[in-house]
Amino acid sequence: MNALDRWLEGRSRALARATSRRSFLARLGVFVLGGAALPLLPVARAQAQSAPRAAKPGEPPLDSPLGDPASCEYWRHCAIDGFLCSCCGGSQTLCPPGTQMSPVTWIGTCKNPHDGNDYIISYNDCCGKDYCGRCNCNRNEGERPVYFPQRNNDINWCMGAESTVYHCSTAIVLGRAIEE
Amino acid sequence: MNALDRWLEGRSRALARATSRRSFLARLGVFVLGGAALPLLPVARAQAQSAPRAAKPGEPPLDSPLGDPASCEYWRHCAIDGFLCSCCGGSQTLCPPGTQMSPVTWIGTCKNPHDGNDYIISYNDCCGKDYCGRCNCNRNEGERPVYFPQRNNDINWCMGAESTVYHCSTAIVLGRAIEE
Amino acid sequence: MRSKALLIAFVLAAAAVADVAPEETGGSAVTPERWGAHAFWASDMLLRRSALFDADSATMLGSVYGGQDLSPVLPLGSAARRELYVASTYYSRRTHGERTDAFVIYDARTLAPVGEVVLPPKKAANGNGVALAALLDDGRFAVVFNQTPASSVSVVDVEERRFVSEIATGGCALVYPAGPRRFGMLCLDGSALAITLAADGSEASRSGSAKFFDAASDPITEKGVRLAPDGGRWLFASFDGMAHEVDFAAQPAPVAKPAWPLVTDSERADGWRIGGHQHLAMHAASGRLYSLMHQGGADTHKQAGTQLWLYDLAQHARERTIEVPNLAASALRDLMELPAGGVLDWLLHAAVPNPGATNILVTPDAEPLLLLSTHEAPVIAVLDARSGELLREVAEPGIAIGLLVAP
Amino acid sequence: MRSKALLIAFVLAAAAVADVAPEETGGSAVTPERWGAHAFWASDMLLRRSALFDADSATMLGSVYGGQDLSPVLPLGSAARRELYVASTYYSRRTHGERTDAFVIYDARTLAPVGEVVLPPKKAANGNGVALAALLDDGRFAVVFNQTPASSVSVVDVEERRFVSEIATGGCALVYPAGPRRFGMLCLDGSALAITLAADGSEASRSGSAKFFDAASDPITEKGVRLAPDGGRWLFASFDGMAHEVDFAAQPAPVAKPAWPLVTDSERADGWRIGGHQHLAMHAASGRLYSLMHQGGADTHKQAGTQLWLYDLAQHARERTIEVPNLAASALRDLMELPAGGVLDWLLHAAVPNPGATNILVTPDAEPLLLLSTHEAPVIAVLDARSGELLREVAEPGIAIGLLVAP
Repeated sequence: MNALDRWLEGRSRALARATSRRSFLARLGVFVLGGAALPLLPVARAQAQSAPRAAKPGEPPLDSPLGDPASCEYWRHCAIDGFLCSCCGGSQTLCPPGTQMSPVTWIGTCKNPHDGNDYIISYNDCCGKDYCGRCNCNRNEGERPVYFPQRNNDINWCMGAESTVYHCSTAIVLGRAIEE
Repeated sequence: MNALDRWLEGRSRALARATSRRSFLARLGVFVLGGAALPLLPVARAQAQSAPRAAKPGEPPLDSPLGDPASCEYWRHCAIDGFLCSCCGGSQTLCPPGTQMSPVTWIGTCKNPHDGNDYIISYNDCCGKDYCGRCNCNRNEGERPVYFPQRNNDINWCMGAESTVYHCSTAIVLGRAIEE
Repeated sequence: MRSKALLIAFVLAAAAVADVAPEETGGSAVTPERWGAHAFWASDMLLRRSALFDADSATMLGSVYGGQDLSPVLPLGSAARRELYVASTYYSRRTHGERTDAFVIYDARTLAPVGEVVLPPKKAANGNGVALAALLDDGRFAVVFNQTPASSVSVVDVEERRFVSEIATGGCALVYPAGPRRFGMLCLDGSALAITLAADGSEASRSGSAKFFDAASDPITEKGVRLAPDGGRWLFASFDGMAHEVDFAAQPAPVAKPAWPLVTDSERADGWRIGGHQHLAMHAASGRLYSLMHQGGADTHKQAGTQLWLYDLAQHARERTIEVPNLAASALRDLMELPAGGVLDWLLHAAVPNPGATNILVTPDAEPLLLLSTHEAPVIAVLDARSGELLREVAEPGIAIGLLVAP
Repeated sequence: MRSKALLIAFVLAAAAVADVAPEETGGSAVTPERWGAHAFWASDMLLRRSALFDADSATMLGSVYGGQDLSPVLPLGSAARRELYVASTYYSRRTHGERTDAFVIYDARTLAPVGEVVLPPKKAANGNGVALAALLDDGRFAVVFNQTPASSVSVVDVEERRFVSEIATGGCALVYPAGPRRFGMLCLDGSALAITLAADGSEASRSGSAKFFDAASDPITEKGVRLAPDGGRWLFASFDGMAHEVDFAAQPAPVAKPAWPLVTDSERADGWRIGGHQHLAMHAASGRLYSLMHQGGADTHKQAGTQLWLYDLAQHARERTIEVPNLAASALRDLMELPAGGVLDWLLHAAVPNPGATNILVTPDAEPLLLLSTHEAPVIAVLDARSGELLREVAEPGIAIGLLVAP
């Protein structure tokens, strides 16, 4: 068991004693909170835009499955499990209209074939409407069982939203992952 | 327009003014209430039996579609629309466990190929659980639009039950229909 | 895995030098400023929602979900208020417990609930979902049909967001918008009823037409089409294929024009009939009527159509016939993840029986599209409404598609 | 129609002389006095219910529906109390509004709700649904796993029908019944935790095992099987195919036996792995273990199995291999209403790719049946658990089958 796992374990045990979910979330940090808690990342909301299907700079072209956010083969989807928000009125980074993005999430590490680099992907769920029902996708690179929450894609991460009803999942780049 | 239709129309107009559904139902009579209000028929409940798939005396044999209550071709199903309770833990005359039979219903007139006679069939809905999802069947002999409620099979007749959530439909013989 | 796990620890440092820039979380999209002339709602009986699609790009723009009732979820749209309205029945324990009927108000751009009006627990529910609620033309009052089975209408003031009153409607059912504060209903005695609301939403007046159809011998279906974006003119088709044009707004009372046949005697002799769950569509600007037709016997008024017959309404004349494409084969192809237009796709379309179409919609614009669906297969066909050419398909529109509705 | 309508008027007179006797209305069936050794629950993620089937007759006996949460509906059964328990999350407006987590109590014969216990709104929900709740062996207390993502357990007293307490469980998750008032959990640090309740349902004691697996490098899946109807012995399989037997009831603390391999080195070299959503099954009486296997690379721990490997648990020895039948072809055949065993059926089974199975269950009796299902196709295969012979199929078990559970 490496240092990180030990650290995770300790944190989990300590934090899990908190009975208030809010106070728990406030202290849980990057491993569960995903992008929402990363100080380097702006947390401004993107409320005023519609969600055109578009590739981001530095990604494979939209016309290839590896670059198409509406495709299960999209490079960011290496550890996703659910309906793709890009098929539901949202995008790889935006929830569909009327749904709320859960601040808690699980994380995957996916290789971007366009630059050959690994990126940390946050699969924030979108919540408050029932199943989208389109583009169901399940990939499990580095996925771990339920007792390893921050690496598990079965968990309903809408647990952190106003309504826990699951609609679809996004795939948001938190940043590049660098080997030591 | 014949005498019966005029009678129906008059009744509907008069009764529909009732604001209380209960008082309305109490007076609506056979055309909407189906078997539940027929004085000749016992209204004792059949709570203590399970529901084996069985043909009744005077029907085609169980091994023919015309005699199989789990078949859409069952002779009683000539005006049914919904999931067959015989496929859901109930039978042609019993609701599945845990569901409540609605006292209001629509009526069909179906020919029993076994004796060549026409029978009045009451398609009481079973209510209080979500869609059964098995043996969906839609036949429309003598079926009429929504403004002719007692002959319409689109209406959710669970309107008369404790919970209006629709589960499946039965096909109950009220009696033989005789030409003048 | 160890290295993978370790990677995470360096995300903060990494973010600064990422090739794909770190992205915001927490954002939700909104629907486009203008939905476009080819946007449409497709309801789903199983997901209990209506999804908004753009027929040009065949993409989903968003969705609105309803309660637990049987009826398809049909959002009423207020362009002026940029709101959507969905009347639904809810239970405290989803399928049982305490019942609440609510008229839920959604923001039309964010598709988020922004308010609700609690209704009397009498909301009508049925599997076809046609004409169960309407927003009247002046945009102030909505009416929700009740059937317990006693018929009545609940009136909602969408401006003040309050329930106004319940109006008993006797032997008449369903609600068809027919003017600024007027709606029409169809009656068991073969007549049409029109009810006009006062400024406060209470009943101001009602008037009935003469009998123009026979509910027992040749009833008209509920699936009528409005002949103009506003006003009281609606067209209904009878089981035997007679077209009945009704003006709910006529004074002093609703009037029905003489009925005309959608099928000639020879066509009727060949067994051609109307049928389906949403078997009529109207393109008001060009005065063109679309009718789903099939060959069948009596009591097949819900049977899927194999052809679409296109009429010039003014001339009462049939202009064109459009064959219904095989939606089951297309859905199976999508299910099996086979490429469209491939050999296997061709084989499927040759092998799988064509279920026809149960639902149709024509977009109201100058270059109208014709949308086709069937309860049998989860796919929606997009055709050129004038040529009948199949342009594209919307894959995975849902699980059990109900009605197709223009916003 | 006139004559048809008139017929009705004479129903009363007719009833007396009817050939098919007039029948009662208002009745509801109950489940059989004994459900039989081959009864099983099949959950449905879309209908949000579990349906009770009899595998001998391939008929449905009844159903229990849950709330709005993502997890499959898994009824806990109390033979002593003849009750079923379903923990669910509900919203006042189905998908939004006020949240209520409730532990709903059903009569096991009538399948009607007879009571409920409101829980803290923290109930865990996930797509696999394994080990989210348990009724402990003495039948008095049920435990419901919470994950917010903080881990805790809600304790319910089913006799007094009240919520007892919430127990924080640190870095450990899920609940596995392990004794009269004991349950086990799996922990991120690779250990097992056992918690024992006092007579009042509060926590009496807890103890943890030594680390016996590595959550990062070779985790065990949540989909363990209990090795006996009671007691603390469970078996879990790791991603790489190591079988870990844990005794949550061992004193003074849970103990794991040395792990043994489900795959030989040569089989591993050929890429054989465990996989699926419910990939293990146990027949306790005969000491036989069933494991869904497929050939695949790393991270395929949820992939459907193409074969079932049958082991003698005592010998740690593989005895038999069972090929998984093509459930997709069978479902398509049913969908297209083709006869089973016909030429087209044969063609479908030849043409349609076999999706394998994701879920398995073995009945506990002396003549056990093996049940197979996949998320890909709505059909359940019934096999002889010893010979592997396909006996029959349950058609239309639902829409999106989740877990198979013994009552």
